[in-house]
Amino acid sequence: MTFAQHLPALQVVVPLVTAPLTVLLRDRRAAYGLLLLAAWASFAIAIALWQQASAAGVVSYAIGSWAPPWGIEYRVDRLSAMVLVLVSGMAAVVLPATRASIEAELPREQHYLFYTMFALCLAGLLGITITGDAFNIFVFLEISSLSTYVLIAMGRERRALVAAYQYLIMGTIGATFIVIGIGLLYLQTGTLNLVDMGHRLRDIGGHRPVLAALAFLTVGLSLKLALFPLHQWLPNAYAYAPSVVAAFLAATATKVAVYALLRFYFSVFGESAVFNRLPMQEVMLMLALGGMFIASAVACFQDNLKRLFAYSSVSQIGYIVLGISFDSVTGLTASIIHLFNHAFAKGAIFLLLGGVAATLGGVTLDRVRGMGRRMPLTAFGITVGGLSLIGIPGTAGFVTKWYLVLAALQKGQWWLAFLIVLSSLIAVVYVWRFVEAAYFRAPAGGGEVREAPWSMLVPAWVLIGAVLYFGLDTSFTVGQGSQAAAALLRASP
Amino acid sequence: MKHDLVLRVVAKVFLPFILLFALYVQFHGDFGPGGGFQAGVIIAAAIIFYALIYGLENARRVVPEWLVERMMAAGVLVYAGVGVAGLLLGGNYLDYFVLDLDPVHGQHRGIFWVEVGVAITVSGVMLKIFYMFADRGTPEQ
Amino acid sequence: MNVAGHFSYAVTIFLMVAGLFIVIARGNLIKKLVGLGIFQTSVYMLYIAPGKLIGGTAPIVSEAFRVYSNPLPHVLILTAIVVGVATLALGLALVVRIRETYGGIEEDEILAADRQEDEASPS
Amino acid sequence: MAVTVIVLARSRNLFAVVVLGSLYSFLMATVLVALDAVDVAMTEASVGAGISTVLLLGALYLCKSEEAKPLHRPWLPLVVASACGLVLVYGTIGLPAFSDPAAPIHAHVVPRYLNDALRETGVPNVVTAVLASYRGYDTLGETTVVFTAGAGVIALLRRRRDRKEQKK
Repeated sequence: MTFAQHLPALQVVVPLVTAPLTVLLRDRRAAYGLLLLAAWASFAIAIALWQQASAAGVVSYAIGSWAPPWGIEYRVDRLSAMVLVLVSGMAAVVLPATRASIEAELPREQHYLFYTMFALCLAGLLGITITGDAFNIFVFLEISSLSTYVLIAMGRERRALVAAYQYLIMGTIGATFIVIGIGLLYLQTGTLNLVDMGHRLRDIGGHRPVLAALAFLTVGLSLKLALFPLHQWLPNAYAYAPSVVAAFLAATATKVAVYALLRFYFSVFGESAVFNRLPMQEVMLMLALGGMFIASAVACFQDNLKRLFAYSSVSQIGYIVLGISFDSVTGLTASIIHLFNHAFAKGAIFLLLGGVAATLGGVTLDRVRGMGRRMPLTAFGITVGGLSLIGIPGTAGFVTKWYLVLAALQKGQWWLAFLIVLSSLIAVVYVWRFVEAAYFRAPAGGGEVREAPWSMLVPAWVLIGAVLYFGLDTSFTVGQGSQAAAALLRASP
Repeated sequence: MKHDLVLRVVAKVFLPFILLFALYVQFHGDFGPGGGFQAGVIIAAAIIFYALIYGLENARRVVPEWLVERMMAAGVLVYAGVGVAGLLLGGNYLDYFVLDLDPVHGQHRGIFWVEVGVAITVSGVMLKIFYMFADRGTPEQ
Repeated sequence: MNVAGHFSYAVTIFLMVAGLFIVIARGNLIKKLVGLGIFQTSVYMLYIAPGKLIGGTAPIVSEAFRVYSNPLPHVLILTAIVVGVATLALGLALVVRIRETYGGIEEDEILAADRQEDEASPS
Repeated sequence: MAVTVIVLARSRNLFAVVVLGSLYSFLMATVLVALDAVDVAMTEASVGAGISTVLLLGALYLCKSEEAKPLHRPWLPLVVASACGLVLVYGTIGLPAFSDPAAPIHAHVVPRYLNDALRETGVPNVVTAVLASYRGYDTLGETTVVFTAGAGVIALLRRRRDRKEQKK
């Protein structure tokens, strides 16, 4: 047994063990250092796993040495390896920024608990991604959700509490729906291992309980990934949570839910069951379009920038679901790339907004007037992120839009391609509102230059750099994304 | 309630039995119903019972807050530690077979420590939550 | 398709509908949490009832018995119960905090308070 | 049990709701014993009727115990909830009937647990064996969930006292 073989277990266990250690230490500096170490370690592990998975196709690890389906299996394939890299990478990048931001926003004795929760949230998200067992998904989903509720409730305003409560109710309903779905599947197949379940379902075919399970899982996961119209929890949660939390969640939490949806659709139910027996394609298409247009339109009327970009998140999730609904390699590729592109852009934007909140005292459009002059780097960063949300050539967002349009054209749906472009125009409106306020209005106070803290600026610009880099050099994201998409469709019965 | 003699005496008599029962549930979990989680809840319930009758301050003296918080973390660490021990001894994560020369004994040992970990965390958390809520109820001195 | 054979599912469904109804319809935050608890409990029945075999006993192996009920759902539901109580504890903690900052635990009151705040300070 | 739930849904006195909830948990535990799930029943009784009730009462003590308003517009929620119920009805019609030994859950994974657990783990209570060994990782997750809740409650409720004092 070599060290490299145990990486799948360590991937989750490292952040998971960090959490109780931070509670034992009860010291914010030690907790911070430990968590930073753990995050970078899990990032390194994720990269190593990704290499293993690209070499071997699938890495399987039997926890407790019980062979699946009796024991719990950890299973890393191309797609899950990519999501692991994304989640742990975002944690590793965002964490350096937390220190300054948390010290500004939270009372002192809560700091170490913040890091505990962050570690748990990270462990939960990684656990959902890596596991090959249906019930294990639920357990880790709950770890990540419970810690998320607490992280959101730690926000400074009292509305953070209400936002967290609403999320708790919605999230628990969603999780219970997922359990019901898993239960129905279990009653049908007698197994909890996802791959095994997929095999046995193929023999059973599109039985009624299977379809009901599909419905429950779809609704439950849609609640978690904030698919329109089940997104009500998201804007408040992002707007009132501490800024770094918003950055981390926007970049990872919904993405992991999308991953779980993909996993269930293509690895368990199989493409044919999802898309041929039920009008899922049409339903998802309508919901995606609804999200893209309505949420974008709502975003245009927000004055609070955090809320504005939170609604924009809902519409961006619409694009991701749209890609899934095409049920083609190109469409799925677009979705998978967009997981990354959107994570980079939104993570950067929320981090920078956190910096804005720390220096200017608020993130309403009034406050950021003249920001272009006072905080040039911050304002420019948000603008680039916004351009990527629109999908301007040269940014990562463009790549996604390109593949989405391509997928639409492949199916001969000209009107859909037109709608995708049209919805981007709405994004122009809300991004322009920020640009106008930041660059074309006189500053409210004095005109002196006062940038956001460096510890927030640097991580954000790393992400902005990623946005620009992947906008120009598409070989990595598109290459990996299309391989993962092809593998998903191939594997699905 | 604090000054009711009958209650205080009855509680004194009962408490050891409740705790004993918790231990029974904990260690008999292999053969009958029960296990770490249930035992943890019973332990916590016993101390909550004590707190209700003898007052929160007395309960705090017996089981101080810092201990409770440490217990929460320690339980998870014990559990995860069993897993890591499996790793170090050459098995997979949470592999109990390698914990002893005889694999079945190893399993037994693994299950035992894991259940201990669960009981510690659960009783710690339940007590902590109770303390927290009770704290809120008492007006500031 | 015999009706008696599906009685346990009917119970599950009834509990689920009732629980979900309480969660959505009631404005009181604590009541919502109780409803959520019932909603989660409905799942227990869904898992455990099909695991029962008539004539079987609890899955504790001994010489005297041959037929046992299915242990796996029991394990899963143990986990689910724990998750449920964890959620409840966290939810109640949030409610207590909300009560302290808003002075009420009715959904409408809180939303109204937020709206007033918005109008008072147009920012 | 059904009656309890209906009364519970209609009652506006939160104290009654909590007591009914506790009663409901006991009934549930009884049903679970009848279904041979002794471990689960024990947990449900101690958690549902014990810990949850204590927590709810604690929270009630801190808040007021009357629900202010009657039902408002109950039709939409009723429709949503019933729709979910209907989907489940639709789904369960195809499921195996109660106590059908040929159902997939009895045939696929479980026989190994029942036949080999004693030999492989030395633990006669199969529930414990599966919980702690075969699916031990789930239980680690479960313990972590409990830990998360504990730490979360600390984070939410601690040391606000000094802030409150400042206000007063």
